[in-house]
Amino acid sequence: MNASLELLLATPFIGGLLAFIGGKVHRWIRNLIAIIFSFATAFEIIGYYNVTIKGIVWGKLFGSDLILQTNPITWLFLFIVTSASFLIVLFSIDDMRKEEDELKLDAYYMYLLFVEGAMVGIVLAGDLITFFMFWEIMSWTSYFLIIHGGKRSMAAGYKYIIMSVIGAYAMFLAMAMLYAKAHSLVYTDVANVLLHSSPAFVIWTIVLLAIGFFVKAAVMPLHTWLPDAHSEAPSPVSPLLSGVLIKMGAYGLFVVLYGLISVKLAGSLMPSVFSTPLLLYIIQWLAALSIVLATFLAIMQEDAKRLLAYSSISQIGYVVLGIATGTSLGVAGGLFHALNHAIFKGLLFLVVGAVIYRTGTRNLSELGGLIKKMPFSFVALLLGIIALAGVPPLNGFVSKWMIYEALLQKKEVFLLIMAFVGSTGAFLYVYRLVHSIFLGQLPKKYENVKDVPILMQIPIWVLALLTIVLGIMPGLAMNVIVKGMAFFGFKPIAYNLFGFPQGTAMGALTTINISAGLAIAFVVAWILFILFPKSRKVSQYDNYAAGQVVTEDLKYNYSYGFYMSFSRVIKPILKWSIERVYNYWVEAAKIFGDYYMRRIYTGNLETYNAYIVIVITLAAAFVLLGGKIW
Amino acid sequence: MVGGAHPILLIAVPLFFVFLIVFFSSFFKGIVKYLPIIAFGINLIVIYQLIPEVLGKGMVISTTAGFKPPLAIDIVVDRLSLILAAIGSVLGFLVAIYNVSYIDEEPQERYYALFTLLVTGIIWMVVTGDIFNLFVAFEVTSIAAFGLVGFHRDQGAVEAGFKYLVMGSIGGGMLLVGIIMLYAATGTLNMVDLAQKSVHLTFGQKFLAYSMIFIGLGIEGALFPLNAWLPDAHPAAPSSVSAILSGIMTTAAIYALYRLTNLMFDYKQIYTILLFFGLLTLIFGEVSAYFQQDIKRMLAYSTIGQTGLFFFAFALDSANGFQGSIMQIINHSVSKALLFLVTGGMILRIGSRKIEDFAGLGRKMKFSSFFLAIGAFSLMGLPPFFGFWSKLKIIFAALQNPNFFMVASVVIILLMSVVEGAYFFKLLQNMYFGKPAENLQISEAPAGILISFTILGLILIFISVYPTPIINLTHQVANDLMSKSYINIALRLGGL
Amino acid sequence: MIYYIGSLLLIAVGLYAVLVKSNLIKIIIGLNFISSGVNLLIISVGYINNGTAPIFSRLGLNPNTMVDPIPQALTLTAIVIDASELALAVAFVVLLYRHYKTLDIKKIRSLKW
Amino acid sequence: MIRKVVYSIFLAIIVLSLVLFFAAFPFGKNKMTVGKYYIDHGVQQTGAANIVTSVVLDYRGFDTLGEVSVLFAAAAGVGVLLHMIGERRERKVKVPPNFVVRVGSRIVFPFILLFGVYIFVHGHLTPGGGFQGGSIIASGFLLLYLAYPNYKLKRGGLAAIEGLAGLTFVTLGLYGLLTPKVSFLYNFLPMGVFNTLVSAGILPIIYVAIGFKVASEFAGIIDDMICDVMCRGGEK
Repeated sequence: MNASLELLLATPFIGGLLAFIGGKVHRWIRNLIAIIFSFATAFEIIGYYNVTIKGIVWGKLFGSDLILQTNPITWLFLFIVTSASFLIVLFSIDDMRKEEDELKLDAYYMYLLFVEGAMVGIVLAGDLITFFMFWEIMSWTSYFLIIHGGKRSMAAGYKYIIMSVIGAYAMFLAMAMLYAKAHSLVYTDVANVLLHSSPAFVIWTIVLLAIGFFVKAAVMPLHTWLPDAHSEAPSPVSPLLSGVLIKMGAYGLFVVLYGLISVKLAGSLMPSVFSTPLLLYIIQWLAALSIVLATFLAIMQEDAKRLLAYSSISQIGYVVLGIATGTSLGVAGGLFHALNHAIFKGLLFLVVGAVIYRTGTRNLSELGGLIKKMPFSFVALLLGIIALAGVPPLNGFVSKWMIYEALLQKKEVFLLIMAFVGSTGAFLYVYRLVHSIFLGQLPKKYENVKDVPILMQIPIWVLALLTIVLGIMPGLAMNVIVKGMAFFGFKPIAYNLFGFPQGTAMGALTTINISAGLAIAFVVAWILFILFPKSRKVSQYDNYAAGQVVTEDLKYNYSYGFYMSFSRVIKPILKWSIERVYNYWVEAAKIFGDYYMRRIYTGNLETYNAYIVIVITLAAAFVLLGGKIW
Repeated sequence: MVGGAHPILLIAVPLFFVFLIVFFSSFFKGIVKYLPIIAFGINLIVIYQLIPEVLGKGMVISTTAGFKPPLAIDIVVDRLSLILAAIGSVLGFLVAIYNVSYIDEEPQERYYALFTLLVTGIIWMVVTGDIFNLFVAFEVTSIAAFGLVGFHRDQGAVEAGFKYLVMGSIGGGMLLVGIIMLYAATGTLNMVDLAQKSVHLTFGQKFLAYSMIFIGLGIEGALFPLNAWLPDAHPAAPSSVSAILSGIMTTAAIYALYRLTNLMFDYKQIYTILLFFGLLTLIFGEVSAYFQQDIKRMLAYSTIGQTGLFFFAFALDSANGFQGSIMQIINHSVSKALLFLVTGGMILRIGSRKIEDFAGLGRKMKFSSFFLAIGAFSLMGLPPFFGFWSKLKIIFAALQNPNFFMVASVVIILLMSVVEGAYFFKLLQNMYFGKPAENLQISEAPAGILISFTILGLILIFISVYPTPIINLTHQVANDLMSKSYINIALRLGGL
Repeated sequence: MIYYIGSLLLIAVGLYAVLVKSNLIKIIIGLNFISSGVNLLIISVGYINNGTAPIFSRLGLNPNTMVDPIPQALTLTAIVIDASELALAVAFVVLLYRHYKTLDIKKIRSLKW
Repeated sequence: MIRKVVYSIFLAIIVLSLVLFFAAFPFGKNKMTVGKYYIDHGVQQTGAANIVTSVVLDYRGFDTLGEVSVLFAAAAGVGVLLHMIGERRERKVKVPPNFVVRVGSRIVFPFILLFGVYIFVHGHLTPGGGFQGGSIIASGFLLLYLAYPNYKLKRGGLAAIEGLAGLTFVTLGLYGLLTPKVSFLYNFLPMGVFNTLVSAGILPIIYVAIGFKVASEFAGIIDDMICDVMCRGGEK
């Protein structure tokens, strides 16, 4: 058992290298290796279901053990990482085929598996050095994935890596401070040390670590890399980033908040608001702001992937909001939402990727009417947006319900309202998505479009199925989450396969009833629709505009400026862009640095010699004034 | 010691080959370019023989002229010198291979002689046990370097060479003044003897002598206000020479500073001042590197930054700091030499040093770009490369006793690492994903260049994935420095 | 003592020339001042009042009045090194003049930043 | 002007501090430790009458090897910098050397050579040595250059001498490792009779080698510099 944790960690890395080498032989060998190894990784984690391994030492560095460990929460994230990576590899095979440069493709699969391996490493890490090491590996490998798509993606990737590095170094600083105190970075040792540290130290540690996690998790105001990176990355990479990679931030936050310190400890260190420690309360507010603002921004996007990217910021806001509540229900909801978001956001990105694969554009105003051409994609997208909007009976509903419930219990009404606003806003932008792509009139150039190849459909269907399964049977996930949270000292919450039984403090939720009711209502509506066809069937192209006949080539679409009126209302709020602030400071720093560099390395030999003489003079003056030679 | 390893061979053999090059240059010119390879190949064998002895006993001393150390000059190889000498020999060997494909400009025989002399001088600086001999080695190194910097004889090379010469000469003069001050105070020149006899000096006297020595070695070692020659000289020199200059020459001067500081000037105040020098060097190096358009100039500024980093770590004056510093030295030497060698090959092919002209090279010169990326990653300190371990160690060492100043310094270091990341990633993504100029027809670098940087890159990969021996070794070195075992072992072995 | 002061002043004059003069030749002369000053300094460190050269050219010389031989040896080495630097510097100046058509160091500033 | 004053003040501070430093070690006072040992034991240990030579070549012979290398580096550096691409032109002078110079130099040259040789051969007995002798010989060649515009040194031969002399030095040093003392530059030859030409073991041999080396290097530098200015073809 012990060796196999290392094996689990090594599998994707070995696979990546082999895929790169295999690509030199033939591209199908490479593809096969990538599929096999990503599947193998996903397969290996089955053995760890509900297994807790306290920690095995895989190395030693500067007197601190390097540790791998696993517990059910770890398993949850392992599941997200490995299965998503496997599906994405499957999706990539066909999607990336249009890339002509084989070397780039070899590198693509290598980095894909490396990212997977790095994320497995992050999740399995039992000490901060291991965690940080794989965190950095994840940063630069995913950077190489992002910049695969041309000039604009390079700028996006650059922003991503710089912000990641800044975040990582904030973590690094916290780590080093902990190391100075604990002389070991194993979670348990660190937790012990934090228990006996001064409040200021603990708060600084959390803040610095949280900066690192927030950059990755794209919590406002550290989110600015995400919209660019997610939208400019290749289609299969976007779901990896959105679905999985930003979850690592949430995982890190969870581990730090509940693995290294506990709510109780945090509560004893600082004042509480709404029975939440102040720091957690601030994190909650940041998350809530992310939810609302990102939702508004998503509504205004013209680009399908950018829309989804902003939606990711908003949804990760729910995850962080849930995790930061500090109650069993809220944290469970947050973790569950992390899983759900991985599923439905992965699904949405893959469907959009499929659309891009066929049409070559992701501009919403250029698309439309694809429902007849790509029906499977349409159904999958529909499931995805229903889950995202948090409508029963799909999975997004359950986790959001848990988060709402947790907020309600704590009587944090403002946050609750913001979460609701985010959810309502989500209706707007997901409707936009489904309407602009699949409904409306079909532009002429897309008449020969058909559904994507089977290899690309499989991942879509698997994810679509999962949204339904987890929506009806949330107990499957709760099983893992609740057991895992017990490991972190939370009191268990009652649950069953179909939700939460009546009589507990949090109220009841039975998904099977809701689903059944919905199904019945749907069937009744359907029957009524069939029985009483009131309306007249009109061809999609049979329309007119202001008395003028619309010809075949002139499409009548509401796709551009969809929510213009709404945008006009909220634009003044969004004028103040955090990105502009960053850019301003970066520019200022550049000008400052350039100025001083030019003043120092002037090219004038006299200046250079003067430096030497000045240094000697300072030394001499130091001695003359206070050195006490005589 | 008959049959054992003689550290003196590290210097004598390459010098022999230098004169052999001169001797052959008039009638057998074809062989000249291969002689440095043989010379440093022998050096590698000597190093290999020295390893078990040095690691076992902690030190190997070789006398000259048959007299015991304070009378005659001795060659002392302890663990720290061994590391530096090994790096020097390996780089010398690899760059000698590199030269065969790289240098086609005349006068070749002089180039090879000067090159061999440069590397010899560097190794000499790190193994000598006599402070005046250190000065001589310093001058051998710098005069060979002056000539090599001007090797291309174009406008930039000559200007850079002259500026370097003026600053280097001032530095040499000041170093000599410092040495003479020590001699006047103690009447001896042997480092161990000096360390013992200089204890009766007051702090002020020592400080003055130290500041003179610091000026000399600081100019060569590129510490902040004294390093203005470096960003001119490194780009102007041929890339092979830049690799040596950046990779090991500045490091050797810094080594000498470490050694002397540790032996004779072990004061808290001095270390505190050095901390500021390290930080300033780091800041100005990295920030300036960000603004460069010329890739070699960028790398040269990056060298300044790295120097600041490991100097800062040294100035922490703790075992962890020393260890981090030496690890960073190893990392910097290997990675920066690798970067210069690779870019040298690329510049040879595309005929430009502008970073924008490197666009699209990732596809044309796959091996070169790959190793460039690896070297850059290691310098940035990204895992799993060796730079990560050393940076980890340095940061941990700096925060050993966290106070406001240390935390601020670490924040600066980390910010500068971000800047470093900024310019290296700019280079890398331009190289890999930038749009190449139309019909860019270039092939991979020539064989000699390819072989040399491939070996160096493999060494870097090896120490990255298996850093344990180096971590252990540097740990021992740090303990040596902390306990000043240099004096004790030298006394035991040398019988002063 | 005056020897110390003299040689140190020589060094200072050399440094001053290097700092202030813009003519390349004068800078080189300044460098030479520095090295001459250092050499004189070394020799003066080794001097003993009423000392003789440390050469046993005839028998009967008293070893106790001989001056310290080490500084003399060091000076010998230093002089050669200075001569080498001087030769290189002059060669550089020749080339600089060829490239820039000037001997003014303030105008030789193509490498900066 | 302010600049100059400021620099002067800086330099004054430096000089002041250094003077105060050296004041602690008064001029003319005996501060020898190792040096005393050399004076007392140098004669019997190295066999050289000139203790400075015994220090330069024996006790600190390794420094001298470095010194030789430095000089060589400078010569090679000058050679690199003033290297000429393409053909050398005949050297042209504006005013041809006059009769006195031509004839005089022809008479003086052998004596200069002889004097130089004398200086370095007697380096272990009298003041002087390889460097001094070598430079004297090189000055003889400078004289030839002045007197005869057509005069040209054979650089190939110079390089061979240079290399051979250097090789001699290093080989003598390396041979010391094979002797029972196992020490670089060990004086393995018999000391000979004190204060005669053939004494002091390897020291005279080394000085002869250094003399040749220095002479050829300085001559090479002279040749490089003169020809760079006067025989450069094409460009100015």
